[in-house]
Amino acid sequence: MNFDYNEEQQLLADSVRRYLQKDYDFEARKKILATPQGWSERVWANFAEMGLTGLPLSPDYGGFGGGAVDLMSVVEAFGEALVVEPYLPSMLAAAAIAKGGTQEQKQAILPAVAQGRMRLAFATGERGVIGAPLAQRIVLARDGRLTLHDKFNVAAYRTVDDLAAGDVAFQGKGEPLGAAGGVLEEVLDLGAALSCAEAVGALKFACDTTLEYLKTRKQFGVPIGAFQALQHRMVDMFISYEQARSMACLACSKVDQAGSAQDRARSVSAAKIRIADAARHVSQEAVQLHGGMGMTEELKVSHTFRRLTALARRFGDVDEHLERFASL
Amino acid sequence: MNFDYNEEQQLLADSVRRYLQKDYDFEARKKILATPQGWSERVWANFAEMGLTGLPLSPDYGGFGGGAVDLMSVVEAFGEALVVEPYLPSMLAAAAIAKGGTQEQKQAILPAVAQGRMRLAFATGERGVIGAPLAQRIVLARDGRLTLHDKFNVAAYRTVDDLAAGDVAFQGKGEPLGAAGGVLEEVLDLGAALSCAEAVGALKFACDTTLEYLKTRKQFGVPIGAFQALQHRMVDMFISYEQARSMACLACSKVDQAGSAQDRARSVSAAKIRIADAARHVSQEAVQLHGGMGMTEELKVSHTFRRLTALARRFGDVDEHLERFASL
Amino acid sequence: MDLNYSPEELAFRDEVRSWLAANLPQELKDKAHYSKEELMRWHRILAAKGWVAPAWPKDWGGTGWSAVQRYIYEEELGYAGTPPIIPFGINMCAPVLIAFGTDAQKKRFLPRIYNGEDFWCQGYSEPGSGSDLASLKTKAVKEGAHYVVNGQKIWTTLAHYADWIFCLVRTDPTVEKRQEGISFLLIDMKSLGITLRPLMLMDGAHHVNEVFFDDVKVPADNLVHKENQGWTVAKYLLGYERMNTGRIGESKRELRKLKERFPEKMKDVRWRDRLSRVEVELMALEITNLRFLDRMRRTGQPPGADVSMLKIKGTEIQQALTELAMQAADPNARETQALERRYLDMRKTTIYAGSNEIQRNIIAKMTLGL
Amino acid sequence: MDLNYSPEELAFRDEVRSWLAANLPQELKDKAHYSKEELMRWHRILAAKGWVAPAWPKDWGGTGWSAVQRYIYEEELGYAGTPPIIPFGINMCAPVLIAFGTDAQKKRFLPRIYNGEDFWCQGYSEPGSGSDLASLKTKAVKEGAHYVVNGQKIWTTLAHYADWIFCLVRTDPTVEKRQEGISFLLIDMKSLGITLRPLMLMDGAHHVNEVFFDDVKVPADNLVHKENQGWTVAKYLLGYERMNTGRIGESKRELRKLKERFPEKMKDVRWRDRLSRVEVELMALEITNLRFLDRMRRTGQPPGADVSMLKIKGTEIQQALTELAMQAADPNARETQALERRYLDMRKTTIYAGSNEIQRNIIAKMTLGL
Repeated sequence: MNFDYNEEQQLLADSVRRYLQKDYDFEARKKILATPQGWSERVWANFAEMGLTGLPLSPDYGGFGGGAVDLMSVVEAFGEALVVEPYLPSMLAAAAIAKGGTQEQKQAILPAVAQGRMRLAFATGERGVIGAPLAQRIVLARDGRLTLHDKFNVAAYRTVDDLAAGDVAFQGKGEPLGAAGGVLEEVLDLGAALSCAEAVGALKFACDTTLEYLKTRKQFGVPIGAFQALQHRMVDMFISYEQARSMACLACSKVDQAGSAQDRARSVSAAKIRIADAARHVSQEAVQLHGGMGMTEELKVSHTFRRLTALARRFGDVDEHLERFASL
Repeated sequence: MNFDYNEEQQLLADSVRRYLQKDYDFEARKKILATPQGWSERVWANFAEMGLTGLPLSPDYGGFGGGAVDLMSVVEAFGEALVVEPYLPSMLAAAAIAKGGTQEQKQAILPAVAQGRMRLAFATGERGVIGAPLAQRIVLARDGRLTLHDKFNVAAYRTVDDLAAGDVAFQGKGEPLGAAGGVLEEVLDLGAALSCAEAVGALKFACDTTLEYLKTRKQFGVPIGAFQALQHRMVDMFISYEQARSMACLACSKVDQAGSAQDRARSVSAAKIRIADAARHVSQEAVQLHGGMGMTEELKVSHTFRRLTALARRFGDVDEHLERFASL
Repeated sequence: MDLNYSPEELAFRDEVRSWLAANLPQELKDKAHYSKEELMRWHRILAAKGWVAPAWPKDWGGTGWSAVQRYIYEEELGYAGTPPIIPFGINMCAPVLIAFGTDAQKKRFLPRIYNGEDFWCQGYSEPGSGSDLASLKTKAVKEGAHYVVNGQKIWTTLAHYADWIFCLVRTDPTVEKRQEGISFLLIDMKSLGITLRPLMLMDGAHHVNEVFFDDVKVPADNLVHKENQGWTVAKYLLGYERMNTGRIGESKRELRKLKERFPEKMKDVRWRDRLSRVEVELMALEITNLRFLDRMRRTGQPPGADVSMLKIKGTEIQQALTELAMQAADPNARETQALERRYLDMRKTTIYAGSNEIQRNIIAKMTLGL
Repeated sequence: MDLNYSPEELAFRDEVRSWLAANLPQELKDKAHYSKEELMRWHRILAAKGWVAPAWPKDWGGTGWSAVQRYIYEEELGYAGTPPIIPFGINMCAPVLIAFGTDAQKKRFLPRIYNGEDFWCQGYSEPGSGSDLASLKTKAVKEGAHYVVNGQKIWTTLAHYADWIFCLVRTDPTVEKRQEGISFLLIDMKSLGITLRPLMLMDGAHHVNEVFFDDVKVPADNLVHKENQGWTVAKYLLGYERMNTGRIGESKRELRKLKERFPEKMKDVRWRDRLSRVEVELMALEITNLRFLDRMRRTGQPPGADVSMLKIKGTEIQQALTELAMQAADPNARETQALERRYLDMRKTTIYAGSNEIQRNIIAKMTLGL
C-alpha cells in the first residue's frame, strides 16, 4: 500500500506543474479566454510535446500506456490551474476508441490524437458537449452504446466555467464502438474518477488561497484569520479537502485495478458523492470568507468557484451517485 | 394579526409558570422520578385545581372550552420544566372523546377528566403508549378509526425522557368513537401541534441555559462565551429556536382556525419538520457547548436533550412529515 | 393569538395586489437584470401612484401605513415580480436627510429622489475597510467653501447609473477614536476628479464599481449633520429599515416559479425534500418577521438587534432557492447557464449589507450579551 | 499509488482475523457495556497471545509491528466486536513509564499492566479545568518521603474499577507559567483519603466519576520524571497515539450491523442516503488514515497536528451511526431504548479526549498557521 506517485508519475506531475506555473498563470489564462475561441492551440501543442495527449494510449499508437492514476497527476494540476483546454473529454474519447474501436479506427485516430494533431470530444447527448467546438471526432455514449462520429455541426458556447462547449447535431448514425459490454461503463467511470481528480486540484487551490487571504486581510486591526469562527470554518474546509483527496485516490486507483466492475463503480460513486459535497462546501466557504473580493472576476477564487460548481454535476450529480452507490 | 396570548391565556400561562417555578423545579422533579411510579398524583391534582385538566373541554363537562392556543401556553411551560406527568395524552384522548364520543361516553368520562379524577391515554398502537400506566381509559387510533377502551393490561416502563409508558394488551374491541370522518386526523394534528409547543418550551430552556453557561464558565482565563466560534453557534441555536417558535404558533393557531383540513395539516407538518430539525440541532449543540457537564444527569440540560430527542419523533418523525407536507 | 391578517389588512393587500396586476407592465416583470431606464420607469409609476416611499413622513410623500401594511406592500411587490426599488435614494439617503438634513437640503433633494430624477449610490466600503467600516481612509479637507475629497470607494452598486453618491469621508485623521473623525457628504457624480472602474462579478455582470476621488471639490453645503459626526448618521442609517430585510415576497415568488418550472422534480424525493425544507424555513421566517412587527406594535420600541436574523435567514433562503433551481436543470443544457449565473450572483447576498458573520456578531453582542 | 494492502499485510490481516474468530468468546462479543471482569478476561486472552500491547518496545512485550500492521490489527479488533482495550494502562501510563520512568518503576508496573493485574485510570480533568488543562489545582505537597495530595479530579472514566490512577498535580503554585508547576504522580486507589462519587451520564449509566483527594499520602517514589516537569510528560502523552483515533473498525462494524438490522430501511431513500453519506465519509476517513500512516513511513516523521481530523471525523461518524440506528427503529418500541441510550452516550465522543473544538483549534494553529 502506498499513496505516492511512482517515479514516472512524479516526474510527469512536476513537469506539468512547472509548465502551468510558467505558461499558464491567471493572467495567461485570462488572455486565452479573451480570444474568440477561448482556448489555445499553442497550449494544446505544448500538451502534446509533454506527452500528455498520448498519456492513456498504448505505445503502439505513440502513447505511454498510462492509467487513471497517471492521468490523475495531470488533471489534478489542471484543476488547480483551471485549465480551459478540454483535455479530459479528448482523452476519454480516445480511451473509448482504444478500448472499443476496430484496428482501422484506432490507426486512423489514436496516433493523431497522441501527436496533438487531432482532438476529440466525448458526448452523452447532443447538448452541451464539452470540447465539441474543437473536436474533429466525437464519441457519443447514448442508450448504452458508444458511437464514433466525424460528421456533425456544432453551435458553440462556453460553459459556466469557461470551457468551449456546444450543442451538436450529429449527421448519420456514426460508427459503432465497443461490441464488448462494459466499455461504456468503464469509460464513464474513468471520466467520473478523473473529474474527481480535477476537483481535488481546484479544492486545493480554494483552500490554499483562502488560508492565505485569512492571514493577510486585516479588519479591526488584526488578520481576519485571528477570528475563531473563521478559523474553525477554515479547518472544516481543510478537512473536506483531505477527505475529498482520499476519495479521488480511491476512485482512480480502483479504475486502474478494481477487483470487479461493481467494486470500481461503487468506489467511483462514493468518490463523486464526497467530492460533490466538498466542492459545494469548500467553494461556497471560500467565496464567503473572501468577502466581496471573492465575488469578483479579478480573483482566481471566483473562477475556481465556477469550476467546482460545474464539476460537482459532471458525470452525474450527487443524487445520481447516491442512487447508484446504494444499488451496488 | 397578533402574536399575544389573550388575557385569559396569559393569566393561565403565568399561573402555570409560577406553579412550576415554585413546585416543580429540577429538584422536585428528581424526587418525583425517584418514586416507583415516576409521576405525582399530587401534581395531577394541582393541574386539576388550576383547571388544566378541563382546559380543552366544554363547560358542559366542567371544562373551559380552550383551543390549541390555550393548550399551547400550558404545554410550552411544561416543556420548559420537563413535566413528566403525561398531561398531553390525556387531553388528546379527552379531545377525541369530546369530538367523536356519544353523549353517554362524554358524560361518563369528561367531567371526571376535568376534575382530575380520571386520566386517559392516547395510543396509536399497542406499544409504548405514553400515560398508559396511569390511565383509566385509553383512546386507540388505529386503522383510521378511534376506539375507546377500558379493559387492558399494561406492561409499564419509562420512555427515554422519563415518561410513564407501557405496552398495552387491549381486551375486547372497545367502543367506537367518531363516526364523523376527519376526527382522527384532527386529533392527531392537535397532538402534533402541541408536541411542537412542548418542544418550543424545551428549546427555550436549552438556549437560555447554554447562554448562561457560556457567560459563566471560564477557560483560559475568560468566559467561554468570548470565543467567537461558540458565539456564532449560540446565535444559530437562538435563530433555530425563534424559527421553531414561529412554526409552533402557526401550527396551533391553524388547528384552532384553519380554512381547511389541508391547510391545517400542511401547517402542522411544516411545524413538525422545522421543530424536529431545531430539536436535533439545539439539543446537540447545547450538550456540546456544555462540554462534559452537559452529559451528566446532574444538569437539567441533559434531560432536556432527552425530551427533545423524543419529541422530535413523536406524532411522526421529520421524514414522515416531509412526505405529508409534499403531498398536500 | 391570531396569525391571520385583519379584514382591513386583507383589503389593503387586495388593493395592492389588484393595483399591481393592473399597473405592472408585463415587460418589466421578473427579469434577472434591469436597465436604468427600466428601474426608473417603474420608480415613476410608483411615484405617480404615491407609493414609492411609504416609510417617509407624510409631508414628504409617505403613505402613513402601519408597519404591517408596509410589510404587506413589500411582500406583494416581491411576489408580483416587480423591478426593485433601488434603496440608496428612497431608503437610505432620504431618511438621513429627513433626520439630519437642513431645510435647504431636504427641499433640494427629497422631491428629486421621490420623483426619480436623481439616481443615488452609496459610498461606504473601501478596499481596506469592509466589515470594519470605521477604518475608512477617503479624506475630505475643508478648503474655503469646499471640501476636497481624495480616496477610493469600492463595491459601489450601480454607481455607473448614479447622479449622486453619499459618502462617509474622513475629515479628521488625528482623533484617537476612529469613529469621531468621519463626516457624511453628498457628492455630485458629475464632479471633476471622479472616475469609475467597473468590478465584474463572477456571474459576468456589471453591478458594482470602484469609485476614485482625485481632488474632487464638494460644496460645504453638501455636508449632512455636523463635521466629524458622520458616524452618528451612519449608525442611524444602519438601524433604520433593518426590518423586512428577509425578501420574503421575492423568495415566495422564486419558490412558486421553481415548482411551476420543474414539475417533474417534485417527484424526486431528494430534491423535493430540500425544497420543502426551504419552504418551511421561509414560512417560519415570514412568521418571525410578523412577530417582530407585532412586538414593535405592542412595545412601541424600534426593532432590536435580533432582527438581524431576518437578513441571515432571508439570504440563506435566497441562495438555497437559486441553488435548487440550478440543481433541477439539465447540467448540459445551455439554458441552464442563466440559472447557474443566478446562483453565482446570489452568493453575494450573504456578504453584502453587513456580512452574515457581522450579523451574527451583532446578535451575539447586542441580543445575547456575549 | 496502490491502495491495496501488500500480500504480507493481507496475510497478517487474515492471521488476526482467524485468530479472533477462534479466540473471541461469543459472550464477550458486541456488548454495549462490559463489566470489569469481562474487560479483564479479554485483556488476559490478548496478553496470553502476546498481542495486548503491540506498540510497546519488544523487550516489554511489544510485537514490533509496523504502523500499518497496528492499524490493521486495531481495525480487526473493532470490526470483530471485541471488548475494548482500556487505554489508561496499556496506551497511556505504560508509554509514559517507558519514556520517563525509572527502572524500578518500569519493573514494578509494566508487567502488571501487561498481564491485566492492575487496572488504571487517568486523573487529568478537574471541575475548573476542562479544555484548559494547565489550570488544574489539585495540590501535592512534599512532606518527607511522601507527597500529600488534596483536590479533586472529574470525568475519571472507570475509576470505580481502578487499582491505580495517574494524576497531574500542582507541586508549585507560585510559578508564573502555570505549566511549570505541574508533576505526574502515580497513586494507589486504595490509599486513605480517596473517595469516589459516581457521575451518572444521561444514558443513565455509570462510566465516569469524581475522585476526591483528602490528605492522600503518596510515596515520593511514585513521581514520574522530575518534580514540576509533569507538563512535559503530559505533552508527550498527548502526542503519543494520536493516530488511529478514528475508531474505523468499530464504525465499520456498526455500519454493517445497521444494514443487517434494518433491511427494510434500506428501501427508504431518505434514511439510506444519510447512511450512504456516512459510509462514504467512513471510506474517506479510512483512506485518510492510511495516507497519514504512509506519510509517516515515507518521511520517518511522527504524525502532524492534522491527524486531529481523524478524531473529529471519527467521532462525528460514530455519532451519526448511532443516530441513524435510533431513527431506523420504531419510536414506540421498548427495545428502541437501547438505541436511544446509545445515541445519548455517544454524544460524549465529540467532547472527551480533547473536544472537537479543541481539535479544530489545534489544526488551525499547528497545521494552518492561523
